Amino acid sequence: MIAEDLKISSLRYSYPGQKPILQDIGLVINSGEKVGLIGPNGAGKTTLFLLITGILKPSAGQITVFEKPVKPGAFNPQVGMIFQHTADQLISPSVHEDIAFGPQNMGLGEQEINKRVKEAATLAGIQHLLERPPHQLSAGEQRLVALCGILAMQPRLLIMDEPTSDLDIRYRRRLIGILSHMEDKTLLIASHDLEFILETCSRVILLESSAICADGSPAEVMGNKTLMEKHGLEVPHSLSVSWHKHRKTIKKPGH
Amino acid sequence: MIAEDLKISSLRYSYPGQKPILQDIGLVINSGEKVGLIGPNGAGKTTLFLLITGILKPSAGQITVFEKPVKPGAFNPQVGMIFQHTADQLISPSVHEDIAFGPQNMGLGEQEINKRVKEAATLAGIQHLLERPPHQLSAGEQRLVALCGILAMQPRLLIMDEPTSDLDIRYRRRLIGILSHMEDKTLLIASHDLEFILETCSRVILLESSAICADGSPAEVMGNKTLMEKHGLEVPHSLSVSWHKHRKTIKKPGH
Amino acid sequence: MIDKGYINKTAAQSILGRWEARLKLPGLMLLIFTFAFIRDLRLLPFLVLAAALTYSFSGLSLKHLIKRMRMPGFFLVAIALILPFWSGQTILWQLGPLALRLEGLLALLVITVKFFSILILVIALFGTTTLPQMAIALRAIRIPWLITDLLLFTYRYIYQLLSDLNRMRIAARLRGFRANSFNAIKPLAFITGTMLVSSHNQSERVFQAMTLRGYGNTKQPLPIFSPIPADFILLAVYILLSALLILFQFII
Amino acid sequence: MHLPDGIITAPAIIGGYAAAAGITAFSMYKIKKQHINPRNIIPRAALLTAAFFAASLIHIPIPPVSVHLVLSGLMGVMLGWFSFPAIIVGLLLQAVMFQHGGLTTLGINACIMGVPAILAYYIFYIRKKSGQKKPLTHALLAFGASFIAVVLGALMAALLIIFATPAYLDAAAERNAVIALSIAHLPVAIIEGVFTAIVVLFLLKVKPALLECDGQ
Ligand SMILES: Nc1ncnc2c1ncn2[C@@H]1O[C@H](COP(=O)(O)OP(=O)(O)OP(=O)(O)O)[C@@H](O)[C@H]1O
Ligand SMILES: Nc1ncnc2c1ncn2[C@@H]1O[C@H](COP(=O)(O)OP(=O)(O)OP(=O)(O)O)[C@@H](O)[C@H]1O
Ligand SMILES: [Mg+2]
Ligand SMILES: [Mg+2]
Repeated sequence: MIAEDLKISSLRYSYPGQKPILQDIGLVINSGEKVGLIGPNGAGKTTLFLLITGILKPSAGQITVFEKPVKPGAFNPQVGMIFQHTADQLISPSVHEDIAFGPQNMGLGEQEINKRVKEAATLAGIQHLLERPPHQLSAGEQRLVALCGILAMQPRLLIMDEPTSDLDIRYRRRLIGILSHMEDKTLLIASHDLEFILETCSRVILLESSAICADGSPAEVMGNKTLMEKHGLEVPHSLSVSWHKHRKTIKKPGH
Repeated sequence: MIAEDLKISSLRYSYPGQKPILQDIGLVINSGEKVGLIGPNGAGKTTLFLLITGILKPSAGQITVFEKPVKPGAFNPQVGMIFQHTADQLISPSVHEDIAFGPQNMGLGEQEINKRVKEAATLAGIQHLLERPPHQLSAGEQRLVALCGILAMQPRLLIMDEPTSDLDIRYRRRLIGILSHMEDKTLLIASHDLEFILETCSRVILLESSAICADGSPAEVMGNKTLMEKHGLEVPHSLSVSWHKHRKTIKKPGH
Repeated sequence: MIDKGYINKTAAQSILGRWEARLKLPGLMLLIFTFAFIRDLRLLPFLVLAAALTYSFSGLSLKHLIKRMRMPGFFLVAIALILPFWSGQTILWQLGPLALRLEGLLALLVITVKFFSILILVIALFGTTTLPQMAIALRAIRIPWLITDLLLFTYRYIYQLLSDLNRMRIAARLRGFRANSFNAIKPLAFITGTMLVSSHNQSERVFQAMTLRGYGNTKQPLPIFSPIPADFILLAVYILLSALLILFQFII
Repeated sequence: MHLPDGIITAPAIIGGYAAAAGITAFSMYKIKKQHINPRNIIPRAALLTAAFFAASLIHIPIPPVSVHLVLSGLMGVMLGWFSFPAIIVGLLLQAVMFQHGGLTTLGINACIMGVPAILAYYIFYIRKKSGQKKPLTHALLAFGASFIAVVLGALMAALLIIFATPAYLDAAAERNAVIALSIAHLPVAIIEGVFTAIVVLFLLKVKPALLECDGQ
């Protein structure tokens, strides 16, 4: 049986004193799946992520991660999240210390921490930045540092909120390259950059008006013109034009 | 003869104590042209805009706007600029006051100011937001408010720095719609969103390693695979796939 | 800790730069306080000498010192205007009601020398110590975590907020705003308010991101304290120097 | 209103540090009572401290001169008991980054700014006691809190200059000096009061939660 990394059932959430943002959400994500989350501004994508990570507490419903219910406020190093505003995530005076921040809080030993920092930095190709202060780096470099800070905790579920905003095409490509090497991790990515979702994900979920409106393969969901336009979205160019081209673009269609 | 709205000759700029960011830049933009500025992170796009608006002073060379040399530090209401981080531009406690801020500083009368605020808000379709504090609006709404704040000053040259970052597809469309109605204004837009440039601009300039590497129609510049890949860019999908489709997409090919 | 959080290479490699911060901070602070307690005119040359020698151990250039030298502020200028004319009995020179007095003039000399000597020490201390090293040293001398954590986080955001503020002012300028009359107070207050609101929103996101990486899960241990003998020798030198100065000032 | 290094006598320096340490300890006690987990508000207090630091570089023009803001009143209003540690950190950073202020006088300067800030907090707090929600009440209290904070700070600084420096003047001259220094600060106090009132009105409209930083 495939492990259910994330299971959400009849989830409801509203910010204090407001109408519900999420209503009756049900969702199962299996181990190793790469899932893209799309939907307009304000659909509740970020809110859903904050619920999954236990930062917010559901108004109703259950969320289980790795078969254990999420405890609001508790620290779970197996779930890593990269925020939309990466700069908020970088708090230490040097890149090295910043990547080490998570492992330190996990109570790991000095040696293990250094090993993890090195590994993560090598994977992202930022070894040469380790001694620099993170807030002096460019937007693209900062995003890679934030990613390393999470990877060093060796999470099994990796959540990314709008990872490509502000990135130029070079860094966007590099990010796609790094993500496509993460066979063993479960990915959950929210983005307005549909081409990016198309290149990194094997499943797409469309969130709008507080509910999940569609869930399926990228071609099924994002290639469906009626569905996309109904929700204020557009079929990505590479899907609308040639289906064959797209089959080639997706890295692991068999997932 | 067509009026030259912007003329730059042998412009050089370096931030104090650093290598030149811009070197020997020469450029003429005619009245009514819609120009897209592309190039990787750190190419100097924002720096060029700050020079044109007179915020920075060139290390060498001339910039003339509407046939008058730019005076560093002087205020020219005919040139409007919308910043990449829109939030920096919104400082008043209500949208109405914020849009009125520029006209007030121009010394206009109360009645004229209110008229301009209304007109701008109607054009952008945000009349219903006039009494709200701008800081509570969504990213898309904030960008429209910033645009209105500039439009209310009735500039002839409109400069936008990365106008689509953080916007969902609906607001992006809406912005394209608004911009395509500005026949009388000269537009200068920097963006990593090449599809957006393709839909709004009739001329594209590629900036990299402190120089202008290409200048021509969108199809010529962005459709040139060798050129684009040499500068770490990619040919937009809608150009790479079908040239005919693209001809239809551009609003005013005759410009 | 020079602008932007870097200390330059030669400063980091200098005698002061390599001195373990947990001993350097107490050592130099002791000397700074000793300077503040000095009143004896005869000791002034030694203050200048000690400050100059310490600075020469810092690997910082004379140019750096001159750039960092601040002109004395409002209060010092006020005192410089009051002291020589109103303090003391020995009149050196008189013009109408205005009398230049010896005691006041000497007191002003003491103040000025102390001010600049301390300033030189401060520039040497902070020019060779990064803020994170400072925070560790402060924690080691039992300054409450509230202050040290606050210090580190505040420092982390200062440059960002300064550049945010700068961008906001540029944006306002492009919309014709000129801070040239008292009316400017309203937009300036709005800009400040905007900065406070956006900082607050950001702080919420920062806190969430930190929580997810286990902030508060374990107590951050102090890095291992591994001084070499030279660290203690330097400390001893500064203790001795301070002790001698105090001895001369208060006993002899 | 920062007293520099070198002019203050030894007992005042020691007294300043002792007082600052005592007030910090008491602030921590108050903060711990108001917040269940004080560590959780460090990021917020730090960002606001940094924002105040940046804002203190703003100059308000009153032609032909311009004055720069003290902000002790606004800090008290927004940070409550957190304003005292925040002011210590702000002063320390100013000394570190710009060599501005003074290191031996840090304790004294913290008291000169911090005690008025806490007073401002309690003055502004009256709005809760009276249950008034009107913007005008907020504006008046903010003005008053900030005005008094500046005047009190100037008064403390003047007294210290007279009694804790080697300036030995006769009694009448001392009294005149104190009065002169305080009066010289009146325009600053008015500007500071107006500024704080506008900021408070702004926050009331845009993000009222920011005026509730005391967790009550
Ligand atoms: N802290 C908050 N308090 C109250 N309302 C909030 C808060 N955060 C978000 N909201 C509201 O909840 C809704 C969903 O916000 P959310 O950030 O989850 O959307 P999103 O799908 O991530 O949008 P975007 O694409 O712009 O990132 C929005 O209408 C937003 O205004
Ligand atoms: N105030 C400054 N002081 C020193 N260097 C700066 C400053 N602002 C920008 N730079 C540097 O100048 C270069 C050009 O920056 P600029 O912001 O103009 O690039 P850009 O093309 O707008 O990039 P992006 O696509 O990321 O917005 C960068 O290398 C940047 O680090
Ligand atoms: Mg979001
Ligand atoms: Mg830019």
